[in-house]
Amino acid sequence: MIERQIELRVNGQSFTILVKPQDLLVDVLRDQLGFTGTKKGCGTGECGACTILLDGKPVNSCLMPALRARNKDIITIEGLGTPEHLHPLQQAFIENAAVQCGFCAPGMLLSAKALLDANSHPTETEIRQAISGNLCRCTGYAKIVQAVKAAAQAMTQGDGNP
Amino acid sequence: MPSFEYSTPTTVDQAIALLNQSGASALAGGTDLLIHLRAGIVAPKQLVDLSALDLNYVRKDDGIIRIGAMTTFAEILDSDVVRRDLPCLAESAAEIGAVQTRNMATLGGNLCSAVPSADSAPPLLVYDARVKIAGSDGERLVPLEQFFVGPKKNALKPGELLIEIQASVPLPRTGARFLKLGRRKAMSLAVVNVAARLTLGQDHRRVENVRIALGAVAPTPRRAKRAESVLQGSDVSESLIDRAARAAADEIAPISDLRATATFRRESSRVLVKRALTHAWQMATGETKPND
Amino acid sequence: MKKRGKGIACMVYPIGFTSYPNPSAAFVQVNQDGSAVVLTGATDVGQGSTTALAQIAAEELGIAYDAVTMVTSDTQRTPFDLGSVASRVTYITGNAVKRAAGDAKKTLLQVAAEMLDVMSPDELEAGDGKIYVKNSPDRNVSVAAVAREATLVKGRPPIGEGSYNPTTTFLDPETGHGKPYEAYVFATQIAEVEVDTETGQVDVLKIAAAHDCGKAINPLLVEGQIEGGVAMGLGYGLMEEMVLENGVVKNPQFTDYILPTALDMPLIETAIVEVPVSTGPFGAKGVGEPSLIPTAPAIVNAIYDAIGIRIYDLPATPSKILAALKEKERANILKEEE
Amino acid sequence: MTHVIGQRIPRHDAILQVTGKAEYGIDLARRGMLHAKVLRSALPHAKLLKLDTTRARNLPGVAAVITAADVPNNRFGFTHLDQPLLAEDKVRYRGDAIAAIAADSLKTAEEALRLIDVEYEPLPGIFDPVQAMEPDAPKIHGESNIASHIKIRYGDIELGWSRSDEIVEDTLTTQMIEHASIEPHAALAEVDGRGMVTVHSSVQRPFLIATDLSKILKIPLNRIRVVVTAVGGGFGGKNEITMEPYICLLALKTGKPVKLVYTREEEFQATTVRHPYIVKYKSGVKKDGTLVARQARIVSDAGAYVSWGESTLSKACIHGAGPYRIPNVKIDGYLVYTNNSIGGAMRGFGVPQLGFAHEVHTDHIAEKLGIDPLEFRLKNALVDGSSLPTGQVLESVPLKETMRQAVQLIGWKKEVAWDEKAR
Repeated sequence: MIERQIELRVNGQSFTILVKPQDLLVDVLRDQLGFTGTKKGCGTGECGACTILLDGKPVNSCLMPALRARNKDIITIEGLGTPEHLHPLQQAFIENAAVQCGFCAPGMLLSAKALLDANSHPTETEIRQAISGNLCRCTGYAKIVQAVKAAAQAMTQGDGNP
Repeated sequence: MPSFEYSTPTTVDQAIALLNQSGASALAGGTDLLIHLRAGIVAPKQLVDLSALDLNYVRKDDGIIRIGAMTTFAEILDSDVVRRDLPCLAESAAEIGAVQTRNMATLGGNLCSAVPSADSAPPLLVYDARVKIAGSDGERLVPLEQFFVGPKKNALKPGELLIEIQASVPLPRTGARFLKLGRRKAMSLAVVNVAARLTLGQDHRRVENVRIALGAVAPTPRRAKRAESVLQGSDVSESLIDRAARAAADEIAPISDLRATATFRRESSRVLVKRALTHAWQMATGETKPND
Repeated sequence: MKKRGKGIACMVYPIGFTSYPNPSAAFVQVNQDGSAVVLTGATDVGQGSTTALAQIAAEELGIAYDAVTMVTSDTQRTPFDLGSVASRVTYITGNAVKRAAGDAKKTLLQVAAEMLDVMSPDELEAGDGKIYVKNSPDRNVSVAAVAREATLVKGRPPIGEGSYNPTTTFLDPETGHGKPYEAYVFATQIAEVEVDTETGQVDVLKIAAAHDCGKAINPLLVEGQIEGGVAMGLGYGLMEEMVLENGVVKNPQFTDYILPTALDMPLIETAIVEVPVSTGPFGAKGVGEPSLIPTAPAIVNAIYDAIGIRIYDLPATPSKILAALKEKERANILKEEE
Repeated sequence: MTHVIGQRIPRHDAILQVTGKAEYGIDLARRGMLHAKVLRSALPHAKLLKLDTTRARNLPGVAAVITAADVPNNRFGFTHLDQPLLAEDKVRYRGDAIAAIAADSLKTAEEALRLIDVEYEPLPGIFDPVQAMEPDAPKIHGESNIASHIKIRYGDIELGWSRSDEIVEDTLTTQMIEHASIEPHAALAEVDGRGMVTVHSSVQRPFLIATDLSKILKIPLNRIRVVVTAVGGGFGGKNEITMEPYICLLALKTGKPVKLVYTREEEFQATTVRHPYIVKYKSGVKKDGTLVARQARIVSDAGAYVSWGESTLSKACIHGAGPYRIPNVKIDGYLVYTNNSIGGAMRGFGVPQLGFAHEVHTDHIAEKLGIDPLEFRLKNALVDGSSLPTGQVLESVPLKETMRQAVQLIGWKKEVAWDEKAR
């Protein structure tokens, strides 16, 4: 099968790469481009660890041919914030102990970001709905929900730099 | 993951030409197809990506609501037209997968999968939806009821493409409700799903028109016609709804599997039909607004 | 109809391996600037043990948490540790780290005794990055100065080693008598549920979880362990089940192996019951595994309280609950007919 | 003085986790590394008649194929040395590994898997532990399927029954559970010029992995290094060796780094699970609600190998009486081989199964006596100085305090009197 040259826009940066039709976005991001913050937990779109933002919307990158992501804006966890410049959500996840093993955190954070981008004052139920496609086996979600609430508050008070 | 070719046609005609080639398979939202590819259940030679076809839309003209086959469930949930005129479809969209799934999965894809548990099927069945199918010989309009021909089998002929879903704007004094039982509150395949629509006469009592449809309790999503006939033309009452619900439970053919027992499916179908009809009745008489 | 009920379940659970020796060891070095490196073979699998162990080392050395660097889980760089199992790390590795830190501190106190001109190291204490004379905290010297003095002047780098193995015995094979563990923890959970009597759906509304963990080294992390355990217990009680047919797993994916999502988890109220034990580091025991144990029975007992149906085989699925409700209805009708 | 103990300090590495910089097992990569795959048995119980890897070996891109003959010491196990790393003459469950492959791409490794020719002679399978205990059941190892019998005897159970006003019996069963860490098992092995074997793996017990590797590979411990990556969840599932020996052998054979990541399906089919238990409880109680006797008979489905099944059952038996003062206790636990998935370590180690059983049983007893379930527990709860059925006297027992605080958080159906003294 012929490889095709495509351009992917990830975290505001353009990459010209060769992909095969069967290459999944998650593998291209991780193996070709080195965005290993995007995790892979099931391969069937059930765990949400591979969640990325595609034109601002959370999708499972394990169910998406890389070719389909052409001309779209991709945000991975690496594009949310860095250790030097944390996004308020990342800050809140740290402070509220919303991460234990941390494997679900990248996908969880991106789902939460999409929520807060659309809804700056989410209710607890809205938060739970927004992250219900991201499985966490460690936390019981309690501290994750708390962290999203705290981040929403920080961001609307203008302390944050989203 | 097996190898295949990939094309992204920009017109329906191009897509149909590609789909007419042997081993071609249409790629809609991908939430089912990619799983099947990975598992080796299907091995197409070519994927025809439908995302550039301009089939993402919800329109209303001449009392007909037209939904492009590539409209995602997130877009359906966002549509004022759907929420106002086909609230039962919006209710089902809200119950599909989770945010990620709803951002990817499409209405056309969900219907074409023709799985017995497809959440969008019962609501569209109760709205008497039609599907517009395009092929090399032109277009045809098929009642959704005839679209599901067997478990995971639809009425598309090779090379055909479902491009649009149509439903008429319901008459006044109509109420409808979608209810689903899953094994958890998100990311759940239906154990039973039910939709019911009631349209009352001007006396607000006589059932002018009723539709009841169920999923995951038969080889395909299906209407419960005997249950409908219990209500059709009669004055609606609690006891009549009860009878209709029993009839619905009798006419389905549930199986036992990993997700539930047949007995459970039959019994909970009765309960969901009763509840959906009751809600639809209240809505039709104006006691309840959609999405209450 | 929806009916509510409450159910309770209690638990006793041990810390550490059953009978077998299960030691942990640690090395500590206090650097010349007063910071410290701790080497331990214990693995943080998400529970936060590395953070708790750093707190133990910092407390024992009297330095700040941030001044401790942890080197963990490398069989050629760190000393033996039995592993992150059996709720043992805080208690057993924690004791090893505390001993190793105490061992390094011994050197510090000896050197500081000379620097502060006191007769015996016993007159000294460490805290806030300083070593000071008990009862006259104004007489002090920084840990950094002491470490520098010890290393570069006295030629005795403040290093320490420590290990810990709980005192246990094997059980008599005929009677099962013996002392298989050194410490035990206790817990109670109460669940409140709402059951739909027509569909058998169970909605867990709230869970209260009170867990004894000795002393909580880090309450934030203890809460996290309790909440996570409750989620695993809820899955155990209501949804999770591997189904095998002739040895083949019929549900080898998350599609049909159902884990709780954020929407399935109720409000969890936690209480940390702190009764320090003499054998634990600063009184700590553990909490990792116990948090899941009472959840499933508390939910099942709450279902009984709500609808009078007792489920004897997990998970308590709507299929089972509805079948039992129908059975009960039939039995009641028969009774009335008699 | 400030205390660090008791402070609410976030995880030390959370900043790496939330920025995607924590390196988990699945993230490992080396230049020129090979990808491994493992061939699993197609049958639950069968003799291996033929195993031919020629076609797989000859596939371009395949670097090495290993079978049992390549393993220096093919047996492992904690209490029972009953498990082969790669199947020899027989397979005993669907997760049994038969061969492992290293290839230059995952796709080639997957393809090569299909080119291994295996001929089986099916043997009758046994999937129900109770049936497996029957003398004429097909045997999975040796003469009996009962791998161990654990006993606890405390007081005099017959005397207990004679002193009881009421006897309540229940049979409770628990299901098979998967750890379901969101990160699957993942590891990478590499060998340097000095022959040092280094394994980076997402595991809970590096020192156990190292000692088991040393025994299996027959390489001294100073030439084996196990480094733990960030671990994406364990819960007991990453307690023992799984994939490490395969990739070490393949790395030794090829001289190249070898990586292996299990698919989610392999996680379910081929790694350990929580044992399903069948628990028969019988308890004797006085009218006033005093527990006087408790008997439990536990049958644990071990699956095809013992793994941590005996230690799990032992912990279950020790806690089989529950957190109550009961003067007469008799507990028997049976660990039984079947051709099902292997039960291993999982969070709670047998006690979640028993905890479900004794707590539901306890509520049943309270109901029979017409006593509130909380009051019944308070009456019989362990306190400072109580003994477990092992004879061990307990020191710090704040069980009643946990009850009081739980009630404080959520309320209870009726007011109960809290005993001030018994903490």
